Amino acid sequence: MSGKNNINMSVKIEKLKLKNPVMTASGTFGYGEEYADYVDLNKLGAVVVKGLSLKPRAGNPPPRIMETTGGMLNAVGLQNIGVEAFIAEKLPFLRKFDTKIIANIYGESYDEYKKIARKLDAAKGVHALEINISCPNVQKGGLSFGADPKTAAAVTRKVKDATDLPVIVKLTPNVTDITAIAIAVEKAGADAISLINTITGMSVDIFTRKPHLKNITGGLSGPAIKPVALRMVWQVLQKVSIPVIGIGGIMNAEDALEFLILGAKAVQIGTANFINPQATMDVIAGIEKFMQMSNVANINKIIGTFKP
Amino acid sequence: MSGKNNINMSVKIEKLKLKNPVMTASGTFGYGEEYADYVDLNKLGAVVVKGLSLKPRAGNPPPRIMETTGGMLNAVGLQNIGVEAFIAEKLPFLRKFDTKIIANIYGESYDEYKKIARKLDAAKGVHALEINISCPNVQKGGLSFGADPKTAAAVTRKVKDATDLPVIVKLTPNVTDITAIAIAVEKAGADAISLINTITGMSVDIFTRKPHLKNITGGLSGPAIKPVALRMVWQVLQKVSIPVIGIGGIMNAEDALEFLILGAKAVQIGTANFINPQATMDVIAGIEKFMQMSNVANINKIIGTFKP
Amino acid sequence: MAKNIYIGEIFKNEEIAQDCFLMSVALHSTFAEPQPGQFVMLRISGISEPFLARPFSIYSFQRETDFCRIDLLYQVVGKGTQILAGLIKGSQVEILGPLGNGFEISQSARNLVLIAGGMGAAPLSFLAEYLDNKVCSGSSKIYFYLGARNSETLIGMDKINNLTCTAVICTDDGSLGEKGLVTQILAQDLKKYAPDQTMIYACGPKPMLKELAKILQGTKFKCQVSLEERMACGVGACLGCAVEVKGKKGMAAYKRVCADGPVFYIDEIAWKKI
Amino acid sequence: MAKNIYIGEIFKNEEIAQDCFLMSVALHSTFAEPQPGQFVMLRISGISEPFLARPFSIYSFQRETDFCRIDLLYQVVGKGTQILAGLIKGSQVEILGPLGNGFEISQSARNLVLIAGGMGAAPLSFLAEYLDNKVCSGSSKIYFYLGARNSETLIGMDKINNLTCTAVICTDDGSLGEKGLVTQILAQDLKKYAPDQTMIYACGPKPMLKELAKILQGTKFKCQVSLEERMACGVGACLGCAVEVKGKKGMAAYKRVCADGPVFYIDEIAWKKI
Ligand SMILES: Cc1cc2nc3c(=O)[nH]c(=O)nc-3n(C[C@H](O)[C@H](O)[C@H](O)COP(=O)(O)OP(=O)(O)OC[C@H]3O[C@@H](n4cnc5c(N)ncnc54)[C@H](O)[C@@H]3O)c2cc1C
Ligand SMILES: Cc1cc2nc3c(=O)[nH]c(=O)nc-3n(C[C@H](O)[C@H](O)[C@H](O)COP(=O)(O)OP(=O)(O)OC[C@H]3O[C@@H](n4cnc5c(N)ncnc54)[C@H](O)[C@@H]3O)c2cc1C
Ligand SMILES: Cc1cc2nc3c(=O)[nH]c(=O)nc-3n(C[C@H](O)[C@H](O)[C@H](O)COP(=O)(O)O)c2cc1C
Ligand SMILES: Cc1cc2nc3c(=O)[nH]c(=O)nc-3n(C[C@H](O)[C@H](O)[C@H](O)COP(=O)(O)O)c2cc1C
Ligand code: FES
Ligand code: FES
Repeated sequence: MSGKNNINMSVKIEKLKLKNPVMTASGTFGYGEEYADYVDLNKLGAVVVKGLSLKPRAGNPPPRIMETTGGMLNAVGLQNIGVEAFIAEKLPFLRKFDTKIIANIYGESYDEYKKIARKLDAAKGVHALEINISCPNVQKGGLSFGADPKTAAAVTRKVKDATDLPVIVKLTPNVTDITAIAIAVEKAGADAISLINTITGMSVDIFTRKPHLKNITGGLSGPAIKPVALRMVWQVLQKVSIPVIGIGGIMNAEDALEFLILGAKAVQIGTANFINPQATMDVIAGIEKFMQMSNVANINKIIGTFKP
Repeated sequence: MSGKNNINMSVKIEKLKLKNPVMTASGTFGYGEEYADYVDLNKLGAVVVKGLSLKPRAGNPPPRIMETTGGMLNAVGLQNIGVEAFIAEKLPFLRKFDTKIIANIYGESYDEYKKIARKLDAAKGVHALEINISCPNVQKGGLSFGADPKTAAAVTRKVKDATDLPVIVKLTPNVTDITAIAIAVEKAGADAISLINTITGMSVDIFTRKPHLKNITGGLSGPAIKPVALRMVWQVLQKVSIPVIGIGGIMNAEDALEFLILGAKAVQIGTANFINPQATMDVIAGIEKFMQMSNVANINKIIGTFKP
Repeated sequence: MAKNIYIGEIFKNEEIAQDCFLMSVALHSTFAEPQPGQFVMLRISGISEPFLARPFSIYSFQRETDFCRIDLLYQVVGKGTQILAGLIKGSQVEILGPLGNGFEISQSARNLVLIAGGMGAAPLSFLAEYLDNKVCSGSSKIYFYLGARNSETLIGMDKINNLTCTAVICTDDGSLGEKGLVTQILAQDLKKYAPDQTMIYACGPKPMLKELAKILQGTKFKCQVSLEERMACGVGACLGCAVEVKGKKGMAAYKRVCADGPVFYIDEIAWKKI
Repeated sequence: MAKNIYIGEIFKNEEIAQDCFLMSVALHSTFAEPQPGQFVMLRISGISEPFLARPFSIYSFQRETDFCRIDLLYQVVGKGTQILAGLIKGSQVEILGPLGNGFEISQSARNLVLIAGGMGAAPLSFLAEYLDNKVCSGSSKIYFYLGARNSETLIGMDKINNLTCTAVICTDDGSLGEKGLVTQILAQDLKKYAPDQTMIYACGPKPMLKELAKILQGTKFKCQVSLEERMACGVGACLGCAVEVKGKKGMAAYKRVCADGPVFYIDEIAWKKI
């Protein structure tokens, strides 16, 4: 991408240098291989893999997904093969590509987070960790780690202590004040913040009187949530100085540019992959076109040009 | 509606008896008169009027609205004619109809809430108050009253003390734990709870690099937020025993039935009025049809039939 | 309780100038007679994108034996109009209207001066037609200033050619008619008209109307302008379409373009804030 | 990196039985040859409702000189299929596929027993055609059990009539063929087939497949079933389309219908949980 027409799309998230600001969002791109037939992974800024836990997890019973207006609900329940199987079975494939690999991780206790981080730190080919703090804190009665600045900061610190890899903390939008959480994780040493994870929602089958999801509630994603994601990214940008990665409802280059203009250093594409397996490629090409149209050669001259 | 085919759609929100569970949502139906040419107001369960403040308010500068996927952002800024002009100029018209009139109110201090409630209590023709606690608490540095169980409860108590009218407290969804707020206002004497108000969002014009709304952020409404509204209604229903009124993204009878099946005693139709001025009438007719199809003569046999 | 949404069927949707489409819609004959300056809210039936209806001025209205026909002129500027432009004959649209307050028709002014920039030609050519048919006598005359970026984007000529009026065409690049902004040309002509015997009607992009306000400031000319603002309801309920008017003691005050307008007297608007 | 979304043009979209439509789509000739049991994800181009693509089994596939044609049979059951049914000739759809693992073709079984309920006829009649053309010799024979609620909703007969197979038609109300559920009729016939010389292929509503699993439990019959589950990606990435399989030590374990299926051996599935 870069080079052609002198367009430079590379961005830096602290130590992490990306060839362009477009990543995949965790849980929407499998372990990379599922989309390798559709997307040239070499062209991506980074691949963020499905959330990894210490042990394999079976996930929730079906139905796990439901369409909503402009979005979808999912209650996959963090099904994954576990960090060890990931390192043994999935990482070798991913290492072959000239892109950054970001491992999304989550645990049910501080200890679990620490252990996963250590294992990935030791594995070759992982360039950064993204900590999912939206999941229930079993020690704290099931409230999510990300719902409270204190627990969010504590998880961040544990993971930072366990690894030298850059640590991105992924925030949940299901909070009263996103900036309090952002400030707390920045102070705890986060190298970057990504947001937003899904917003909790549900839907009801009026004929059977049952929830559409077996789990009753699920996470809402897709363009329906984009305005909320933009607002939270904007609020956080005003309060922290570490890089912010924008996520939520990005379907095309215009959507991605909204986040970049606000000041996000990079973006992640989630649900859009399901609608169009080449969404990431289309976003990269669209940003490049926009830069040409606007006569801007360096993406960093677009990032943060918002005029409130 | 009721009577025909022996279908009984009347519901009770404590002392407030409605001929059917369908109300208009505040701010989306003006003072009733704007839609009186399109809708037979007599057929509505209740009319909830645009939020009233103590003094008239000019509102925010334009642009105030923007379309998003499956929804819209608004930053009207609570423009209204003030409670006195409402009583003098709008209430006489509304009194002519055989429906319940619910005044939505908001203040920037406890004292303002109290004063507005007193004035409406003294006016003839208002059947209930709905308190909007999503607005900034000027005394508390601008955080919304509804963001904290303590301030939410305090507002509720002030208003309850100032009026004998049933008091519905309308909750903001921009919180970590909606049930904590719901429990607090129930304890503080709320007769019912309505939810949700809009979710804060924003959007960016990538060509001008400016926000689409002059106010930068605005409230997201419409079908995009329905899954979040359903989730919060469901969470609150498990924690309180006062009636709950469901609001958020209801476009048709099916949507309304999702809330009723969960256990909401009534629903409010907001943004849908803009898309279809007769949305309320269509929802009422659709619920009736559903009841006929399901062989249920009394709406209360539908309410709360959710099988989680 | 008489009013309702009308389901209309498109029987023409053609590009008549660059990025400018003429859409003809057949509606049930109970659709009320629109006044020049009134508008409709239009949505595509059955789909949720675009989500909100879009406002368009009425360009023409015709009663046929068992239906009526409404014509709209629209420019493709964003997502909604892009999707509209793709609609084929037979597609159904939902139409709410006629809405808003049209132009106040002056029965006495000798000079009826119409100024249209770009898509402003849509309501103003409807107005010109109306004035020509119903108002104009020997003593009152229509002067139509019509501006566009260039000859390719100029619209409204077909109607104007059939009217008894003095038409002044201006293009920014001089590719047709006079070269210059329509406001510049009008400013030069202004002295020809006696303020107390003249009514000015204007519609066009905000910068044009703002310029017009400047030109007319301090004069005694009466001028009605039709404004545009993003809308949700179109009927005065949402307060989304606010325009700032001159408030008391310098306080901000807003009116609703849809229900208080879209036509306003030009001196009512707080142009400095726009 | 070879795969892509294909833009297809609808050239037929007709109701062929009650609430059941046949859609023919023309695709670029590079579209890969599908195997019976594979499916496609289909969306309407350019609009955001329905939001997610919907999975449909391939009913027919034909290579023409400069394009290929794919046929789908679908039943209107909800919002997505309702909107699909309204599409007219010339509309564009986005097609991802062919996806998933089709039926494993038995080269040795003498009895190829196909059981289809309702829309299950779509993949199974494609399979029957394939078996008839490519596999069947004098020694192997196709037995096709086709069930439906009644004669109006029965589909797939046109294809079956052109094949060399023994067709057994059953309707719940007896309005055509035998009266009864297709599984009941099969259960009666089962003793006719030698388990080690038989391959059973089935597709239909969950209750039918569940019943079939019960009937075959304890027998030595090999049976492949094609399952359905709500899908988002169709390629194995979202983990949305989970089906519970028999896990180790009674632990829950899920497979992806899209990427691990949609065809599974019947004894792999945890029917008790379904
Ligand atoms: C009373 C009234 C009458 C109108 N008559 C006509 C007409 O006859 N012909 C015509 O082409 N257009 C007319 N407009 C403008 C028309 O409504 C907008 O161009 C249209 O809504 C844009 O929709 P979109 O989805 O394509 O653009 P969007 O993607 O929504 O926006 C594209 C650009 O258009 C601007 N815009 C959006 N909506 C409006 C609006 N309501 N008014 C002004 N600017 C807007 C946006 O700010 C943005 O810059 C009228 C507007 C009003 C209020
Ligand atoms: C591999 C596969 C092949 C299929 N082949 C065909 C086919 O050839 N013909 C055909 O008519 N249908 C087929 N289906 C089912 C088809 O995908 C659904 O009927 C369709 O997605 C419903 O969309 P809707 O928006 O109309 O329904 P919705 O409004 O989404 O739902 C209506 C009802 O259908 C159920 N449903 C929704 N999606 C699915 C799904 N993917 N699988 C099963 N039930 C679902 C819902 O739970 C609900 O009860 C197939 C499904 C799969 C997974
Ligand atoms: C099916 C699905 C699975 C997801 N799994 C994860 C996950 O394992 N870890 C995580 O941090 N986020 C997960 N997410 C959240 C996404 O990464 C992303 O934050 C969210 O979907 C919003 O972006 P979008 O609107 O572009 O999809 C998942 C989302 C979806 C739709
Ligand atoms: C334009 C607009 C103005 C609103 N004004 C108010 C208000 O004054 N007071 C209030 O409590 N809620 C207000 N709301 C929120 C609605 O009453 C409702 O809670 C919200 O829009 C969600 O419902 P909906 O998705 O059906 O629109 C407003 C919403 C909109 C769209
Ligand atoms: S568009 Fe709703 S008040 Fe004007
Ligand atoms: S549909 Fe996404 S994994 Fe099967």
